[in-house]
Amino acid sequence: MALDKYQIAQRIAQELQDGFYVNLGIGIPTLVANYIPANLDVILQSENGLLGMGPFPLEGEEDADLINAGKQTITTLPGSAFFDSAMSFGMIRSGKVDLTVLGAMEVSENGDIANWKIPGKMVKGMGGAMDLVASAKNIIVAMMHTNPKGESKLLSSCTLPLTGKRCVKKIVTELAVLEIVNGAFKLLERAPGVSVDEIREKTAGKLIVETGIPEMQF
Amino acid sequence: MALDKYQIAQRIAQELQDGFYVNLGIGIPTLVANYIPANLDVILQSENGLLGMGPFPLEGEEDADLINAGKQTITTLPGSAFFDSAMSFGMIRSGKVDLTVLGAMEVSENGDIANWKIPGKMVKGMGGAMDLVASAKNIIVAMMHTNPKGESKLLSSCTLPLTGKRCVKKIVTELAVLEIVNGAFKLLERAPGVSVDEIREKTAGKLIVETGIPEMQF
Amino acid sequence: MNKVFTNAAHAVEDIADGSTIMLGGFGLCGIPENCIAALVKQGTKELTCISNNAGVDDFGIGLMLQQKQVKKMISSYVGENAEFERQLLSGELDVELVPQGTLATRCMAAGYGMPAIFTPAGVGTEVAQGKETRNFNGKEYLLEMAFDADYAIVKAWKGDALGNLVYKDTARNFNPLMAMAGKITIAEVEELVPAGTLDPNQVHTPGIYVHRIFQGQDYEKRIEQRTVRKQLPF
Amino acid sequence: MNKVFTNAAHAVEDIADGSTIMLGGFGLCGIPENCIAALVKQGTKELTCISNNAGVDDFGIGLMLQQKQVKKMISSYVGENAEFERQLLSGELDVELVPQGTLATRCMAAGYGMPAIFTPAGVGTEVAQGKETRNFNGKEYLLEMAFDADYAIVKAWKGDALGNLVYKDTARNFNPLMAMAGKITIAEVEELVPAGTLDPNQVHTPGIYVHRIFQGQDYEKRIEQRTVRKQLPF
Repeated sequence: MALDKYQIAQRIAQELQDGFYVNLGIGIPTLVANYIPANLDVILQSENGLLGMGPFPLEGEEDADLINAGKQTITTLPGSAFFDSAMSFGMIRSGKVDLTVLGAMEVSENGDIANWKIPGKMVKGMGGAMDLVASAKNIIVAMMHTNPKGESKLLSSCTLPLTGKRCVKKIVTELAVLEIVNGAFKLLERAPGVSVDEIREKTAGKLIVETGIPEMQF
Repeated sequence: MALDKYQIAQRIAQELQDGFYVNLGIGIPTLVANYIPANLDVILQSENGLLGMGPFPLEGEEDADLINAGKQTITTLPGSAFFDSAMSFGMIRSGKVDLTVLGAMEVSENGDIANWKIPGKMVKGMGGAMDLVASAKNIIVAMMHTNPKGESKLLSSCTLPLTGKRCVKKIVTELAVLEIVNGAFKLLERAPGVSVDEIREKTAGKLIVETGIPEMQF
Repeated sequence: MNKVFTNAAHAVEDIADGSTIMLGGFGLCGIPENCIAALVKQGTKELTCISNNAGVDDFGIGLMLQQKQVKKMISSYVGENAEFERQLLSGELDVELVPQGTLATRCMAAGYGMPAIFTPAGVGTEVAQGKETRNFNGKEYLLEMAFDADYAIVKAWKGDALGNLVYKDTARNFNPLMAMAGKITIAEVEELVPAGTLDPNQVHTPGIYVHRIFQGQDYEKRIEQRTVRKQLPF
Repeated sequence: MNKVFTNAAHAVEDIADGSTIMLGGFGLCGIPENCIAALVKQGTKELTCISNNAGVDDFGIGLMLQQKQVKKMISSYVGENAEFERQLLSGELDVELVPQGTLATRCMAAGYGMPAIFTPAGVGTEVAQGKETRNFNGKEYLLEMAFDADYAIVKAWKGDALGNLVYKDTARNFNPLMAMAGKITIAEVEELVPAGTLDPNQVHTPGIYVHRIFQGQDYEKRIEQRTVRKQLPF
């Protein structure tokens, strides 16, 4: 059965390693924070200028001066640090952030990503997405396998304006975990009960399927 | 009579204006701090990372963590701020420092300055001098008019390796105040009792002398 | 050296029509509320605004958009603003979208006297159109120019009479970068203190970068997305 | 996440012969005394050292020079060191002199993921030899490359278990810049405190940049030029 968005986040959380500094984008990526294994020290970076992002505040304890990159009220944790936006993107550009998780409208088989602009629609801007995808060592995309019309979002090449080129390393959808390898989507895992055929059918770009694709474990 | 080094510093202090941020080099320039008129707010920048440099500490109050760019123990003043060396030279490069005073071995008539290296002698390095001369809006050189051999240090072109090109605005020596104008040293003031002829004789580069050169006032 | 102004109206009164101004803040966090209100009242027009966001319809830079004071926005994200969208679609407003890190670094470059910087953000995208690219160590970078702004308007938590500033939490964001970048920098602070009050080790923006400072008042500090968690039951 | 090391010897033990290391400090102010002592004891050789100065004969990097551990110094000022001079003149030691602001900014560039920066320092001088120049708005600049160092070794006043650092006074100097620039950054601190002790608004180097931290000991903090003024008479 296909995963729900919480399970996608939960699966991505399995990619975390002890000591990782992680930047989580808006949407499903934000949910990953709820599934960080208790035995791992993982520090969340918010690109507006915070290392060590904590949970939402208790009601009545919201502080207008303390928000995340999604403009939500948050808290700090012991050992947090604030800094300006140049240093924030400095640490992103210099590869100090170990993992970036973000959403996408389209991903291509060579790792291009489009997630900021739909021609003909009001463009809100790329925010920090272009900086993140151009610089992060390790980018995981969290998204649905298909768009609301049922069309594949895993393409041979993106049709929408790009956010970045050849940068995505891994994709977790409601159906599968895939890795970008040599210009193709390599299937690593299936969602429990989802067939390779269904994934194949919903993947427009080149798909590499070796034998014995395991189901995701939770 | 020719000025002594304290009088050179005193004359340079007349160039200060209220609200100036000033960087003083090692040697005579350092002495300028002693002659800042009491009615002016002048803030001293030390390029190792301090705005608002105060006087030397009282004996017993020296702090190894608090030195100036000459590595001398110093103090802070109310409203001081510390910063790293990149920000320090950032404020220098972006023209926020209003005046830089430094020593020189040679100055040319087009404003080139040489003050860091003598071929054949051990080279100690340029420190921050190249950054300062390349960036400061307003550079005054404090130096003797001639070297120990009696040769002019105000030349048509420098013989020593340059620290910076076309950057010096004004020169104060024991004999004169001169301005760099259109590729020449323009004589502005004479030291009390020093003749224009003596200045002319000791200036190897092109010298512009208009009529009625006043004596310096103290 | 007198940098202290009595209020926002005086601090911004010489900002002329057609100026390029930077405004600190991320979303509605750490924005110069007092100066924005004074600019709205003053009615300065044809402004080019460099700011990460454009406010919301009834707060922040949105208030200036309502009065049609803005000719051009240079921002990384301009959502959440219906009047902005209307003016953009009608051609009244020009917008230049800049990746957030590029925006921040172009401010820093101005403050650090660096004419341009190299960044990989936007390589291979439409942001790169018309820009010089260069390969260093096998990776492609864009050459992006330092900003050139007439005024920077920033909001700090505390400031002293010499212009030294301290920011609070994520309200820091673009404020210290823009403070360094303006030809004239105007700082509004929640608390104006005498020189010597702030710890010199903890100053975020040294006063050399700040030309005008005033004690702000009536801060609303609106929260854009109020998110809370439930008190855990006992 | 365990960044805390027991002492300098452990923190530097994997630094191999031939490494490029950055060392914080200006003169003898804010230098990583403990790590230098450990490197001397360990005898690591053929080092390329990036540091604003080279210490004095019997302190700081001078101690490593005495043991002939340094192959090359990249500095802005190397006076006050007779052994340095001897090795340089005899050809045992290579030196690259870099303007101080360029040195600082090349560290920052590495920490900020910028491959190169433009600076006017050194234009028209022998520092510009072999370097690309470029004119922006009528002014000439040199293209200078970000440093690429295997290790950065810095000294802070306080630090916490997550690697957050706070510096004191002018002992800050190059330390936060180098801390950002090392592939592996080692910080020695006068006082190691638990995470949560430092005010998050007052951290100078966020812990993400620091890989190893330890509580230093027996700091000598030598003063290079003791200058004092007389107590005013009553």
